[in-house]
Amino acid sequence: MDNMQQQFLEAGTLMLAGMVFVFVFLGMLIVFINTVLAKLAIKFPDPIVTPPSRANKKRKSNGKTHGEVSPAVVAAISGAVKRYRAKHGQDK
Amino acid sequence: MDNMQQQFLEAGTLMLAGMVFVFVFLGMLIVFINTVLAKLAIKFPDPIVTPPSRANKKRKSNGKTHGEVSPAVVAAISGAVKRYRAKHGQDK
Amino acid sequence: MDNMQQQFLEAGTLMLAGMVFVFVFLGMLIVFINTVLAKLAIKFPDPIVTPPSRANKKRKSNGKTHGEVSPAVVAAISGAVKRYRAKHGQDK
Amino acid sequence: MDSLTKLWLSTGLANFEPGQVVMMLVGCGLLYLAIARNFEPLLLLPMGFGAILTNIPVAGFSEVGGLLHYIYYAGIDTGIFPLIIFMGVGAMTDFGALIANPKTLLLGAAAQFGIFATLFGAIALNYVPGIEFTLKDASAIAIIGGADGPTAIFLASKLAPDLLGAIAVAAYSYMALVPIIQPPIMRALTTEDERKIEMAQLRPVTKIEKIIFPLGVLMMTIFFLPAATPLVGMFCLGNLMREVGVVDRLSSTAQNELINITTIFLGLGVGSKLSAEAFLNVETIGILVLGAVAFSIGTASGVIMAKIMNKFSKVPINPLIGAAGVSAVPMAARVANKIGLEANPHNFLLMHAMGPNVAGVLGSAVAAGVLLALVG
Amino acid sequence: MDSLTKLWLSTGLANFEPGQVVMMLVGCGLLYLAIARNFEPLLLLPMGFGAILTNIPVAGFSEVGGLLHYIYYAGIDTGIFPLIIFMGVGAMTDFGALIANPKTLLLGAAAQFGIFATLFGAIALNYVPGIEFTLKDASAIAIIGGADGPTAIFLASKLAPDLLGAIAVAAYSYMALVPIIQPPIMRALTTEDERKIEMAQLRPVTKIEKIIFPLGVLMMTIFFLPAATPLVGMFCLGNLMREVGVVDRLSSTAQNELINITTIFLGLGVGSKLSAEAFLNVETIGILVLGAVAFSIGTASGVIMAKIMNKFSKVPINPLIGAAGVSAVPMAARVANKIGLEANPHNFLLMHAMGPNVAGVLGSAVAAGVLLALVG
Amino acid sequence: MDSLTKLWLSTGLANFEPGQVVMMLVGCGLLYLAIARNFEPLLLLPMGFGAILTNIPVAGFSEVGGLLHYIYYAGIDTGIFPLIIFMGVGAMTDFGALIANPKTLLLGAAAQFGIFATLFGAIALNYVPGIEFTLKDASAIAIIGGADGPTAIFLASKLAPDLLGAIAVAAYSYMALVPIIQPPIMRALTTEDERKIEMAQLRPVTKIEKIIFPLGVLMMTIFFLPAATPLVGMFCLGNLMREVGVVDRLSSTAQNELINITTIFLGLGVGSKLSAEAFLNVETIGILVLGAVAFSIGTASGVIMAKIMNKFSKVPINPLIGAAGVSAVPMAARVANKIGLEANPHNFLLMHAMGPNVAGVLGSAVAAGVLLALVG
Ligand code: NA
Ligand code: NA
Ligand code: NA
Repeated sequence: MDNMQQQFLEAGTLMLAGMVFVFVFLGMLIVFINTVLAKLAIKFPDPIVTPPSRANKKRKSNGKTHGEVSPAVVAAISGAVKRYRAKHGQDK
Repeated sequence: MDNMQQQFLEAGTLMLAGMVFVFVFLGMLIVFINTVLAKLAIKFPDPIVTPPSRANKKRKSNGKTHGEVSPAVVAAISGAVKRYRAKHGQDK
Repeated sequence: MDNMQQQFLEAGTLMLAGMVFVFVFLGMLIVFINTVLAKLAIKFPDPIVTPPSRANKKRKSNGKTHGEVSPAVVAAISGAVKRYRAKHGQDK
Repeated sequence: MDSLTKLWLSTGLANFEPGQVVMMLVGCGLLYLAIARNFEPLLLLPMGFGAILTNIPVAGFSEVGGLLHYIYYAGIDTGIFPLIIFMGVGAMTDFGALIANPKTLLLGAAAQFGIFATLFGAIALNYVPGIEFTLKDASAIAIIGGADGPTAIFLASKLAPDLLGAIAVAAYSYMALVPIIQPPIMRALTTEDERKIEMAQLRPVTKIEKIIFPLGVLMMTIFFLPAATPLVGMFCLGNLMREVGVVDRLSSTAQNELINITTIFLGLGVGSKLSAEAFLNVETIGILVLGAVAFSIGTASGVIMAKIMNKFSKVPINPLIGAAGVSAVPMAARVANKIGLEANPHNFLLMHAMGPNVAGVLGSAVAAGVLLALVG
Repeated sequence: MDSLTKLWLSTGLANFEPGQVVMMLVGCGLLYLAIARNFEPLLLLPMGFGAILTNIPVAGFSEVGGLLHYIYYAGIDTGIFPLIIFMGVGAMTDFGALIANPKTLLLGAAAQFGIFATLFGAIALNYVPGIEFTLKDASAIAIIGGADGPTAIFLASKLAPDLLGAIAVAAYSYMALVPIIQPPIMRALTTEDERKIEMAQLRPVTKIEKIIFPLGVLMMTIFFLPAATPLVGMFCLGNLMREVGVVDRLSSTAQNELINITTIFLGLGVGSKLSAEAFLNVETIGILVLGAVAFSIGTASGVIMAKIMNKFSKVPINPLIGAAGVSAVPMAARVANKIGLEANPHNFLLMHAMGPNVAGVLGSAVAAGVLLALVG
Repeated sequence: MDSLTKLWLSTGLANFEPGQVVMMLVGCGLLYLAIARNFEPLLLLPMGFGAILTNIPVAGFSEVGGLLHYIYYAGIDTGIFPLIIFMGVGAMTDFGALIANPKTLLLGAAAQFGIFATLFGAIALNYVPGIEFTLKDASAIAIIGGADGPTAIFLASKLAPDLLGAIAVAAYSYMALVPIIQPPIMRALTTEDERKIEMAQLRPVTKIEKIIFPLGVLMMTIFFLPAATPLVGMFCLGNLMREVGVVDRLSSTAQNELINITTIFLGLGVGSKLSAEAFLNVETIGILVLGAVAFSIGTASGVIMAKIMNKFSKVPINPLIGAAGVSAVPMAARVANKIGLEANPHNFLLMHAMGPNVAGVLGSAVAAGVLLALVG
């Protein structure tokens, strides 16, 4: 029994210390986000992605209408085809 | 020579025991398939895939005619493009 | 100091031996390429890829105009979709 | 005939011990949960399979020279597999929602009460005859409340390897049961009006914030809780690789092939700890009970914390998202979203719940570090 | 000058032993077979390369501290690599054709006679001076008749590691030679009319059958032959992952990246056993002869069994599919299909031959288990 | 309170040593270079992260039982990781440009003077108090001039493991700095007219040449420099897998998942050698200086060799491509191309510079072999 009491005491201290620590730690993370990250976000904003300009749009829609596909897509698909063949064309 | 005879005897026993065992084992698998699996197949038939109904077909062909591609395909292709770039755009 | 001289001597020998060796080695590779590989290239030329014949071209352009996609591409894309789903549809 | 006798004596039938049969059924049960009930199948399937293999008589899978022996000692005893998994999870985690609404970190903190309260419960169970949990055992069990598989496995492998099998089973099962365990608690602790609360749209988060965040988390862990740095460090490495944009091929491999390979072997290795001696005892029942308690308390404390914050916050906070603080990413966030939708069909809480959800991952890694530092 | 002398003494030219030169040529031969003749290139290319590396004087690839030494002892001596490969093969195997026509299991059983008959042959070869095969050696050699690479490597690494190189070379070479070895035997043992037999279309197999099948196989192996559970277990794990549909990312990794990575290292590691002492002796010739015999007997017994079954079966069975019982998936099934088409252009046997083909994989794993249990 | 004290004593803050703080800043510096400056991010990111982890007080990442300890001893001390990387690099390398214009091998040879000249420099630095480089150390440092990461790591792990961290940092940093280090040297040593020289189009190379080339390289290495066969052998294996066309799935895995997985762990493991004792001393400064010198000398000797060859060659050779002989594939080739374009907008040197570029990889592997044979 004495031993049990002892263990409960330890568990209680652990609970207290643990919860305090968890709150303090994650609380400091809040501070970190609200100060450091916030400042960084202002100082280094994401490059503004210009809303697709007419020219851009045109190129894109052109691409689609005329069946022209960007080389990257072609490469990706042909790569996928290659992978597919590599995987399925060779046995065991 | 005596030793050889001994070894042949052992090999013979091994052959007999082995072939009997293999046949019994795979034979029991036949029984397993014909009983357990057969029952399971009846009890849990595959969900019947309805032959592509008109509505379905329409949606699909619509999809194609109008150039609408399912988001998953878009995602997959754009993923493939990303993978492609990741692999080929960075050296060594 | 004496020790240093000794070390410089060793480093010098190493430099000499090393550079000689590197040049001899890569020089022999030149010979290898100019003799063995050159002969092999003549003896086993790459199969001549016939310039895409009319028939071929037609099939290809047909494929594109009619929206027929080769089964491999379909398989690759559907594989990509599957991979995509497998990767993104299941969590942690 | 001699050969046939020898063959017979080498069969499983001639060598089965009852415990092994039962444990194989447990393994089959895990397979059933994985396959038919879709309970965290990625881990429970190999784990269930490993449980079957390790209990095969004669085969010696988990003895010196056996496959599972190598897997366990190379990957789990060393802690390598859970850490690799954690790196992959980091590479899959988007902290955007958390950075956009950092207050939700408090929800992730509150939900860890499930862990620490369970410590008490585990000690209390020592009153039950047949159960004798040391403080180390209790800590390893309590971490189930963290609802995070690799963290639980890592901590258990360090503090109570004998209980590893049962703890992993409980952790993954309850993670899979989140949609069943959480809703009643969430409904009981909230009013209809609270569940209807709509939350303001989250601000966009810049790339630099996402890059610096894992580094900040790592630095704080280094300063205040080095014991947690294996877990947090590998998690942050994965997350950093994800966000920087210059090592996409590493990030992709960490999220896919590497985590898949490791998952197969982690599952098999954990399953190898499901031996009769280690699993078939009262303690396992205790662990299962405590796990459910831990999950419930964690859920409740998350919701209550969210209610309190909603009281004092200028912007409204739907208390349902507090339940996501237990982690179980992304299931718990989906549950919050679903219950929110039931109360108010225009109430999309998913993104808001992702904040506490990923906060819960950090929270339980921190809790694990505290336990390692104080008990380990 | 001293340096140049030291450099010369460190060259291969100054240190070559004749055996090493010969073994390098053997390695080049394997590369030739792999590259130019397309003989099982996935394994024979790294194996041939490993053979070259291990025979380089001075470099010490297979001595303590050398790359191949690590690979061999970590992956092959432990049995881990062949088991991972077997898991991947399981994840690639579709048992549908076998479940649809379970009688074909008997063909897979009959073809294992190639293994057990070769046991005899191996012992008989002890009459040849210079050859001394123990029963363990004989068993490891006989398994070549199983026409299954990972099984042969696994068994040889357990029973006769010294013969591993020669056995692996023979196993993979003959597997590649299936289209040359089998047809004459198949034609000699069948009549034109038999080869023309068309078989009934296979019934569709449900998902539940495909899921439960590997579990059933595993259970039976556990009950009756635990010694085979490492092989059969990993195979069934792979197959289960394939069929359940809830762990597709694990199944895909097992079938692709994981098996590829392991294949590279398995090949290198097996190649490291191709040293002059181990390979350049009469025993290797014996092994090569016995391997060919084993394949031929296996093919013949499969065909004969199919002829017998065709006699007694209500539905017609084309005896050609019996030859596929040796495994060598899917090459042997394709051979059966091709010879069937020659006799009857409407006779598509491929799917019907897949049944005995995958049955042969199970059959040889079972045979390996029997040998391990009785001889190991 | 006792618990809080224990918790405090377990914090990093209470245990930091100054050296650890500095080394963490070094790690952060590497991360900065990787992320913001795009300096070889694939290796410098995990390396910088590893440097941070290894210097965390209390956590014991690099002590027995720690993650980085296992990674280092399993993968780097054994040489396995750099060799796997080298296999992957081989599978990514196209020797077409080199085979089409074999004379460029001489450029790759000349650039290795950067390595051997630096040997001298390293010994000379022994005059500086606090620096004491043995010939082994000097060799490991000099290899930085080879501009090849895995080669440098492999050699350093064999000859001077204590310097591994600093050598890897220098090697990868200077490789990333190639576009800054090389151009002034190239401009200083060439005239405007020389830079304008256009080169004849390369002949097409047949498949058989590409297949036999790696085998020929391997054979010559075996004959003349077995000490280089681990590096050259694995490189040639990767290249052979790439070119044969029958093992594409192995080649693809070697180029992608396998090299990615290994890169993560290689980086972490190398980072683990960045401890304060090993890095914070005058020797590190010496290494950084020597590395820059080695790169510069290598670049210069490549250019000068090209100028000499241009004098004696019938077909014109642009001296700029000589600079690519240091390797640093493909960055150095791109630099040559860029400077060529500046002088003459129609002057596309990229393909011509790929010849000396890949020759440089072979050259530095050969140089590493010479050093291993004579000093190791
Ligand atoms: Na958690
Ligand atoms: Na077989
Ligand atoms: Na170089």
